[in-house]
Amino acid sequence: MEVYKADVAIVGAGGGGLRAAIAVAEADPTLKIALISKVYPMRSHTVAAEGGAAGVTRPDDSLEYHFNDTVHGGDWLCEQDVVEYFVAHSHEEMVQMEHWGCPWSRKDDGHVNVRAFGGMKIERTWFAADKTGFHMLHTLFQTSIKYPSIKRFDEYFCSDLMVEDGRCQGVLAIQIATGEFTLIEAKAVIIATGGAGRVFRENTNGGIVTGDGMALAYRHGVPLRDMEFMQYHPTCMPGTGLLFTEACRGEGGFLLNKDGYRYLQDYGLGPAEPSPRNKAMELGPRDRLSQAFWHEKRKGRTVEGPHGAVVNLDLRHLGAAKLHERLPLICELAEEFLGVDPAHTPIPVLPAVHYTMGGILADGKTASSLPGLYSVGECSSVGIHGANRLGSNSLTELIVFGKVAGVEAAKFARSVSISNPAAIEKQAEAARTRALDVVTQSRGKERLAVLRTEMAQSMENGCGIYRLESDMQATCDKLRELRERYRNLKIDDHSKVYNTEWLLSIELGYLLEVAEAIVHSALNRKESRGSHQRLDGFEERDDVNYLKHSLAYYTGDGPPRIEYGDVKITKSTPGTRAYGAAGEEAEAAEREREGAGND
Amino acid sequence: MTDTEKVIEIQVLRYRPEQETEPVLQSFKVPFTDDMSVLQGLQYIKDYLDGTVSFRWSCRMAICGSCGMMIDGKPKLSCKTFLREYYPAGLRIEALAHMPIERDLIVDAGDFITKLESIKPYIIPKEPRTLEQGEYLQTPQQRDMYEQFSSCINCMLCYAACPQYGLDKTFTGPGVLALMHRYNADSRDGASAERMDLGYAHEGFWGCTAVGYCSVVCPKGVDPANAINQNKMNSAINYFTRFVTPKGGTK
Amino acid sequence: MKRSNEPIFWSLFGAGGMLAALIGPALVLITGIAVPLGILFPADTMSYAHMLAFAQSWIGKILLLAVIALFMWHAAHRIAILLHDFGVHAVTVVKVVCYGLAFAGTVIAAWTLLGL
Amino acid sequence: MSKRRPYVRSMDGWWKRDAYFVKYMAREVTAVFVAAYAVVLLVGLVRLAQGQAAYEGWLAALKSPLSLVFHLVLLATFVYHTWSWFNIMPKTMPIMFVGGKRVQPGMITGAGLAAAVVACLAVLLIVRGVAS
Ligand SMILES: Cc1cc2nc3c(=O)[nH]c(=O)nc-3n(C[C@H](O)[C@H](O)[C@H](O)COP(=O)(O)OP(=O)(O)OC[C@H]3O[C@@H](n4cnc5c(N)ncnc54)[C@H](O)[C@@H]3O)c2cc1C
Ligand code: SF4
Ligand code: F3S
Ligand code: FES
Repeated sequence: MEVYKADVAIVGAGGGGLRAAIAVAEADPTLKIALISKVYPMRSHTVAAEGGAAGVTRPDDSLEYHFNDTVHGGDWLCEQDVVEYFVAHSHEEMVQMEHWGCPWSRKDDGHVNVRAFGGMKIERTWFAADKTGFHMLHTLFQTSIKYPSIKRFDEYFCSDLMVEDGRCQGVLAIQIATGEFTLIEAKAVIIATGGAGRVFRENTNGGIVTGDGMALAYRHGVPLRDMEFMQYHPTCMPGTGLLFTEACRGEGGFLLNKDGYRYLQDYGLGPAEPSPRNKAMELGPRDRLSQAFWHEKRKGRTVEGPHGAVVNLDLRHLGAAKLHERLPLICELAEEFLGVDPAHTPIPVLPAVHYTMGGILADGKTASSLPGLYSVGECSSVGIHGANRLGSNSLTELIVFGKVAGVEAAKFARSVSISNPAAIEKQAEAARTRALDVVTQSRGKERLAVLRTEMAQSMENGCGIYRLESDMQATCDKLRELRERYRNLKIDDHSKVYNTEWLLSIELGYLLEVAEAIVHSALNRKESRGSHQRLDGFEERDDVNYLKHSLAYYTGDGPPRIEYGDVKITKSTPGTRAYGAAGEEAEAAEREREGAGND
Repeated sequence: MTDTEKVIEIQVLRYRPEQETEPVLQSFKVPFTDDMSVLQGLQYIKDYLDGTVSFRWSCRMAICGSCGMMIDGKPKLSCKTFLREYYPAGLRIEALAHMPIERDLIVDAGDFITKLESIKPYIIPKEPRTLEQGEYLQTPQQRDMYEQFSSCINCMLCYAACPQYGLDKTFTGPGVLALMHRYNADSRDGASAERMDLGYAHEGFWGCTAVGYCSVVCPKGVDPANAINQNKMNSAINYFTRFVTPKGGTK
Repeated sequence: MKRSNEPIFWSLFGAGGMLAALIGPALVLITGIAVPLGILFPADTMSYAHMLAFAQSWIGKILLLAVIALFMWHAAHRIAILLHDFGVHAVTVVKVVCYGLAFAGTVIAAWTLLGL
Repeated sequence: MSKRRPYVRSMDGWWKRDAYFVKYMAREVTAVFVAAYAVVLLVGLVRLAQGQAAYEGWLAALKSPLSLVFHLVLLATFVYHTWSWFNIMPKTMPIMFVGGKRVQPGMITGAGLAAAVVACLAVLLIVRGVAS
């Protein structure tokens, strides 16, 4: 087996992984970095992010506002000290991206422009038309080329972590082009493998978003935190789930039911005004908007389309010129996939799974509970999203915590050495056999795609926008069954060169385990909070029992063990999440309260 | 998915290096609906007919650049090409032209990546600036000078379209030269002279004979033919004036 | 990387191409069709006397040389590429022959014009 | 060890693979006719230098039906050259703005073609003016 000796190994070359790699390279150019990705870096799913990245910029905005929007949006399940760090470092990281060449949209005076996003008090979303993630990813990738210490392993699929002497000391990867294995020894490992949206049926995620890194860390005893919180995005394409960015509403788009009525005003988000107002109506938070859709559908006020119920996203009043300047990708998607010109016809939309709020347990400095193992990006739960992520916080998370992860991993790597190379190599041999077994031991008749489809359907049934104990239990049972059947896969492909079917079956293994962590965490959380909403007697938030992070632990073949951890509160005690007019009243009351307290 | 099921014939150029000595066509019958992309057709094949068919894909929304293929002889993104356009005649899918086939619809992208790395595709600032000084000022019009060229998704369709690249692999090629121009044209950058060493060479702009097909097939409106050919004039001027204008003079 | 000498040939190619694009059709129409047929123009438009006088004037010398030489350089460049496009790999030979012929044509034209 | 065996496809006959390539080749082939015309003119010039008899022989040859047909073909290829020349013109120009608005490729081609028409007419008129 080929062995590569690195100082820091980074699994994943999306926005998070690339930013971390650059941070290591800048922290210490003598450290050898292995940057491993199962696709070429610019194919990573960061590329699909449309809307923008948050950073306090305008003089009328403040760190406190960003903090409050984030913590309230997350229904107080955020690690507040981490959020404080995050909001304080967002702007400088955005400027850093600008210095590296990111083509941010500009104002006439040459300064960077910001736009409105859901759940935000003041406009603070930096954007590059509606291809923000694309531009950030390509800027980071191209900038990374500048650093000779970054050695890329493009199209290498990571199949396991090497844990020796109680710390993470490397990864095992398959070179997809040859089917051969490479052991990458490393003194520190950063996981940056992105989310797990593909466990659901209708989703906005790319085919590669299969929770690999989460499953890898989980199998080695690191808990997955807050996995029950999956974000539904309210405006996605029926059939494919492709995203129409929140910026559509930030720019002034309306959501209409079948009567052409802006139904959000019936759900505590009003009053309906002709132009967008921050934190109200269409600019409310994602969980609320997705939930409102569900209720409209129940009331029979949605439109029936070929792919089920939809509502209309109306952009017509923005005019063709503005649409093409600010939302060109949206126009392209609508025209090519749906045959709809948004300047003349409203776009049919529905909610789809979009973002994995939970992830690998990480402290405020991205370190996991396993020494030497760090995580960043959507796979990580560093603690800023809580029960519901604020739109445009995650792109910023990639660069703020990508840098932190790089600096911390570099520090750690300098402080240790590889303890027992022979033992690691032996481990790698064993892991190699396990990975090969998926194909060589496959003698059953289960089709990969069938299992995958059943899993995704079952997750949608059990862990959708609203949840019931009986449905969740059914999904738990289904996943047990699928994990059993997974042992009897029938694999057509027994070759080595670009055997994508083999990789898909390894991914299915990851998906199934992450799915279990999600549904068991959900089943155990007997309250409603953020994106986790129950209809079976637990409709309210329960701060007494559940102002807690859920932690899912791997137990081998059995279902995960769910434990709970404390939430760090620094300055915002749990209150009511209110938006629209009610939100403004609540805020005024709070100001008064605080004012009184200060005197 | 209520319309009565239509079935389309998809021919896929197969090549499995461990099995075949040269590529062969294999035919599949795929049920489809009008909103199905060619990529979805291939996924159907892989999921239910033959798990060994290999291809790259991820985003499904024409932004990750993975899924380029020759569809009925034209380089296209399979996720934004629809089966309905080929009904009832059927369609033929092959790996992107001009690049070695690794397996089935997967080509070797290594040459493209090496070339991309060779052009210093990052800002080398004209005037360095600290983070405390904030962002560089750049007017929307200055941004427009390069924005189009920065929209390249590295899908390599233009490489499959450019016969000059097909004939001579030392040619840097349309997409990468467009990115070179993207950095040269950025008001924040000051290193065009360095990059132009390559631009001025036979492997740079001069490998292009203005076929122009690259720009026709580009799914993102990058217009690489323009990026290259507008530089020929600059290069010629620089060639004749380089001894009179001692330094740079490349912009 | 080695700087290409293309700019020399490309500039001549471009100048010839532009000249041909702008006035080529008119020239062909006059010298090859209208005058031989005796239509549109007076019968003696290209008579020996007229043309000799034209070729002896400085402006005439320059125009004739420009058209003949630049057309040739334009064509030489494209034909060299054409051969490469058709898969003739002897790049240097092709270039020497094509540009050599254009050079020869230029010399002959210039020599003749100077002698008039 | 590696089972990789990348397959390189041949480029033979590439220009027949796509209508676009055929069009490109047609554009390039116009050069042969431009060269031919330059040779015709060069011969005329040499004949001119050789004296009246020689020159008039050349003039007479131009009047032959074969020559006339040949020049008709030349005319067609020159027109195609003009059209294709200005068609790729926008690719060779930097991005331009007039009054804050991006100049569209179609406008550049249109302006080029218009210039060619004007130039040709001017040549015809001048020649006529001088000759009569
Ligand atoms: C359609 C869409 C729009 C979005 N819009 C916004 C927005 O406007 N604003 C915002 O803030 N957020 C947005 N998000 C969320 C945000 O884009 C993502 O959370 C973020 O980009 C994730 O980045 P990442 O670096 O963590 O992972 P990714 O970019 O997904 O990268 C994962 C990397 O890990 C690699 N990898 C995975 N598994 C393996 C393995 N087994 N072996 C080797 N490598 C592996 C992959 O190859 C890839 O390089 C959006 C998300 C989607 C889906
Ligand atoms: S220039 Fe266009 S066709 Fe070429 S790689 Fe970039 S996006 Fe693809
Ligand atoms: S197709 Fe090729 S030859 Fe030039 S204009 Fe485009 S790079
Ligand atoms: S799948 Fe991403 S471009 Fe087609």
